[in-house]
Amino acid sequence: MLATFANPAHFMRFSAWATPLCAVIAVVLFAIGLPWALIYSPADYQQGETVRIMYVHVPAAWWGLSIYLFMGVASFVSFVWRHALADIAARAAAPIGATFTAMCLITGSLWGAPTWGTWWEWDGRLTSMLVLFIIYLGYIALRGAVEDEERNARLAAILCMVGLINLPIVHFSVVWWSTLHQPASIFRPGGSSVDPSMLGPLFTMVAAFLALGLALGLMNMRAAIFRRRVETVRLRGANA
Amino acid sequence: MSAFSVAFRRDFALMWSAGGGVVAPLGFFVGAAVLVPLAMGPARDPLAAAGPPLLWVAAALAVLATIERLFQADLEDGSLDQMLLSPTPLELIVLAKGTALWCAIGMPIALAAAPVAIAMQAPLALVPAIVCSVALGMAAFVGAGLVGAALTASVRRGGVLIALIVMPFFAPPIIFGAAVAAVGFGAAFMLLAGCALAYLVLGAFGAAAALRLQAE
Amino acid sequence: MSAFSVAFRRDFALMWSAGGGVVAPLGFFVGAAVLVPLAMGPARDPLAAAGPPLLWVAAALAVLATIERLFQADLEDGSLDQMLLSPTPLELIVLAKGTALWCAIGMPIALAAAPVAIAMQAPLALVPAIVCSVALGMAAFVGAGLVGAALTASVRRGGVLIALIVMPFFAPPIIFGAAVAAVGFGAAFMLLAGCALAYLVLGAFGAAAALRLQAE
Amino acid sequence: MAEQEKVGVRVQALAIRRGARLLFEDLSFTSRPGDYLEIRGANGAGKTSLLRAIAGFLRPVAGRVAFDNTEESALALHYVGHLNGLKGGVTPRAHMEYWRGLFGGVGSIDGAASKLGITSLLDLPVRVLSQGQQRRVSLARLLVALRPVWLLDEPAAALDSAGRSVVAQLVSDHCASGGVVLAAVHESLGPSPSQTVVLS
Amino acid sequence: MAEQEKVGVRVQALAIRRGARLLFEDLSFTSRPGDYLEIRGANGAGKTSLLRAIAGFLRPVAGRVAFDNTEESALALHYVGHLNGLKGGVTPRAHMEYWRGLFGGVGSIDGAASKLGITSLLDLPVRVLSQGQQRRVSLARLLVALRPVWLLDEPAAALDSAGRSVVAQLVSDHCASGGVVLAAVHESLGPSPSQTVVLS
Ligand code: HEM
Ligand SMILES: Nc1ncnc2c1ncn2[C@@H]1O[C@H](COP(=O)(O)OP(=O)(O)OP(=O)(O)O)[C@@H](O)[C@H]1O
Ligand SMILES: Nc1ncnc2c1ncn2[C@@H]1O[C@H](COP(=O)(O)OP(=O)(O)OP(=O)(O)O)[C@@H](O)[C@H]1O
Ligand SMILES: [Mg+2]
Ligand SMILES: [Mg+2]
Repeated sequence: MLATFANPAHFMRFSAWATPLCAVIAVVLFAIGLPWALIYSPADYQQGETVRIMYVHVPAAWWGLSIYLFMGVASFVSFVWRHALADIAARAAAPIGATFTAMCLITGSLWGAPTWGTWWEWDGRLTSMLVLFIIYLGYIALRGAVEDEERNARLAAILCMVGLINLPIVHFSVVWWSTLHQPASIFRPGGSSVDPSMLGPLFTMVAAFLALGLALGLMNMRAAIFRRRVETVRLRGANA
Repeated sequence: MSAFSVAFRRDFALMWSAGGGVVAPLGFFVGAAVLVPLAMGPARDPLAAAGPPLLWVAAALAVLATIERLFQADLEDGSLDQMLLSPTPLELIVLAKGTALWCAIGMPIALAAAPVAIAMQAPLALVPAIVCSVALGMAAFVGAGLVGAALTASVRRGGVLIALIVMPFFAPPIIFGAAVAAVGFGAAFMLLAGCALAYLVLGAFGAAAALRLQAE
Repeated sequence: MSAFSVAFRRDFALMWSAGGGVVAPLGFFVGAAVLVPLAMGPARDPLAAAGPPLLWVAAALAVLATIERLFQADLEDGSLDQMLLSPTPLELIVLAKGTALWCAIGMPIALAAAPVAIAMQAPLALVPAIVCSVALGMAAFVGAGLVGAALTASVRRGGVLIALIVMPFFAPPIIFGAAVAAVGFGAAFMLLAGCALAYLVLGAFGAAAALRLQAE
Repeated sequence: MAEQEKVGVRVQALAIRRGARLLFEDLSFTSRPGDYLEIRGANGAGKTSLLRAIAGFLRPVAGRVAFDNTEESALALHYVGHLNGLKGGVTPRAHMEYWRGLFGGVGSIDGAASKLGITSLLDLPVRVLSQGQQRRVSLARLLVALRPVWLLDEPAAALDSAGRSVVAQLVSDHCASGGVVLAAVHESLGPSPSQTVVLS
Repeated sequence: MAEQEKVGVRVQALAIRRGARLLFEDLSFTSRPGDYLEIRGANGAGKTSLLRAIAGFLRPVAGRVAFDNTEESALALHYVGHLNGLKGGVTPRAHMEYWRGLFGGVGSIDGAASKLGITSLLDLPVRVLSQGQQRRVSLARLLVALRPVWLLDEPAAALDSAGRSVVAQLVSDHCASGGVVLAAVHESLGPSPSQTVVLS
């Protein structure tokens, strides 16, 4: 498996079928999850229908966070072992993670309007999510700004790793700073407090988001590899 | 193709790529706006009072953060000599630079002002006025920034110095802008527009005059 | 004389002269602090609430305005090659730069924080704590700034970019700093000190790693 | 450059001071259309300062520079100095287009590039080019916009022998077509100067 | 430089890529203490890249560079490249003091200055110096700190004839005292090279 990812040629062959597969899985899961979440699942006894936002909000939040962790690992691999594909993966993941984070922010504030009576509340978790979003933007901007390919990769890797170290510091300082946001209520000691009937659709959506993210990520990676090849040819021509 | 558009396209391309495209100014602005509540604490009321005006400080500082190298780079790599030798009046070339800066930084930030204003508890009704006023304000900041950048072009690491020179000129647009953020379109908005226009024109001439002295 | 002190003295001299000595950073800081009341209007209460924390935003932005050229100049004029060839570990040289920056910009600003805080209606009893915390906070900002400056050294006109990259790192020190400004010495102060230390070390290593890539 | 008006340069009793130091005074010379004039002198003699004074960047303390048939120096000059005036992230092609627009020139970019042997580099960012290649790009300015008077400050700096002979060719062609070339050099470019100004 | 250890440089099967372009591959040569080695090649051939790879700035795609009697290249090298590494606002004297501290050198500043003919400029800000004068300041680095291996990239660039002969003198002295000099040049510096590497 690792060997598959070690070498771009293998990866291209693997991703050639893996990408559409993920896409199909995503479609199927959404086909199941969306109606389940939006129609058949029960409304919350106090939040009413608005609770359905959770089925977008929570997966977006989880994957928004997890993707940055993934990028951190990938960056470490690419920095230490000069692993080209790991770098491509990190780069491909960034916009997706940023999008999920943005979705979490947007759905969150949409949700906040009815439940908290405000679009935005400067609460710990919200703020740290916003900071995460900014970290994503910084990473993307840096990748866009440095021209030299290899340097770009390694600098971005450093930024991503430093950001990873910084993330918990930010999170805890911000939470220490203030917290209004409801505490973890799904994975918490003593089992979940969310009605089990909500967990089914929730986790279907979580899986659907994962499949979608994978499909998009693989697509980005393939595009990046093609672009790199084209660029190489172009420069060869230029220097011939 | 007129020399103005040539200069504009070149500078816009340079700023766009260097700044990391539209993402960077947006991120900067949002980031600066986040620092404020972090410093003020999450309590709504003081934030609602302080927030929208502070958005102005953030916008002003986005310009400050960009202009330092505006002419310095041209001076150090010799491009300035070429601008001086061109038949096009230097004022026009400078204006092209300013316009490019406004398009590359000012417009994105003006757009970003909408969500930021909301996050800072600004009433929704005021948001359009805020966005337009920020767009105008950025033009004013750029105008003032041109002069500061030209004056300090030969000072390496003059970031703070330039800020110091320019800051006083930022006061009027900020005051008008804050007023707009409070009451929406109206007299303040007109004043802001006039201010922006005046700054851009004066800025172009002042900067050109300063640049002529920088080359020697 | 150790290479560290050599590097420190050189950089300190450069920043001192380039930044317009101690005056410019102070002016910038005070200026930024003045923009805020301007933007907020004269009303006392929101100002009292907003003022002291905003001093932190101003301090953070004073650093942002300075660091852009920190390593870029060295890269462009070839000094970086010499640093890399020196037997002294690059981390140490970077740390010297950071220390120099702190002495040239950070300390003056920390001192200026006293009058500014008072002007912004901060209770006198808190002023000492505020000054010390700003001094610590500047160290943290510098530490983060080193990384940002090193990462963007090869990006011309990266002013906004560097700010964007560095801003998330500013959040913790600002939070703690604002807390100190509210309650004086205490837990927050300890956290701030720890944060500053961590950032300086992390910054020196991160920046050195990035710089090694910049020369090629 | 038949369509180009012919312009002469008259330097009259020029004196230049840099800081506290008077580099030279009472320097006079005239170059007619078609002249190639060499400026020589040790390091620090004032060659660059002289050229920059002629270009109008530097205000002389005494004397004046006059151009026949035109009042505005800005319209008559090309200046290629120690600094190449290039942006690292921009390609040679984009630079030439910029100069053409800025100077209102009409020269062909590919023609200029092939003359200077940088055709294969036209679409690389200047940052990655070697010192000599960058110098060549900077010299391409002379060809994309026609101007009667060329001020060249060590034009052959960083060039290999092939590059030097290209410069020599450019200079003699320009003079042959009635242009004026003033070049500060440490060793001869090739074409025999119609006049040599030595600063000491 | 009797007290200075003698160091040889071995370049083994070196290959360097810039961007997509392979500049050269399988390049090998050895220079013993006392050697003066000339690197030649057209603009863009890869002279600078080679020197920077030897200095350790540039990672070669294949091959290696080894220094006898010392593992750390950092301790053995002086590099004078296209860029002078000077700060406009700082005086030559301050630069030399800085280098001496940075490299742990012991050379006399006034001695170096007089050798390079910049004594009268020691206290002017570098910004005001002429191109050639700045080059001389940058070369002074070689004298304030003794290092066995010198990597010089067009050391005579912008120098007048007097300056060139000074460089020639420095090179031959350094070799005579057992140092190694690798210089990329377009025309000979003067001293006859014990070896010439030609890149194409
Ligand atoms: C812009 C506003 C919001 C943001 C940025 C935000 C952010 C987040 C984040 C990052 C998570 C994942 C935390 C984790 O799993 O550790 C999360 C989970 C959750 N959020 Fe939000 N949220 C927002 C608004 C809301 C609102 C208004 C509600 C409902 C009143 C809400 C309810 C939940 C729930 C039920 C979870 C799942 C429980 C958990 O994972 O702990 N969120 N949100
Ligand atoms: N502010 C100043 N104070 C003192 N001397 C100055 C000042 N500015 C310039 N100079 C001197 O004026 C001269 C400038 O000469 P210029 O650059 O024209 O020399 P050049 O003939 O071009 O030399 P090169 O051949 O090295 O390019 C130098 O000797 C420099 O030291
Ligand atoms: N990223 C890149 N993509 C393509 N080509 C590159 C890249 N970076 C460098 N090059 C090429 O590699 C070569 C670098 O050569 P180098 O600077 O070593 O030349 P040189 O021999 O020193 O030339 P000169 O005599 O002009 O100094 C140039 O031909 C340049 O065009
Ligand atoms: Mg000169
Ligand atoms: Mg070279």
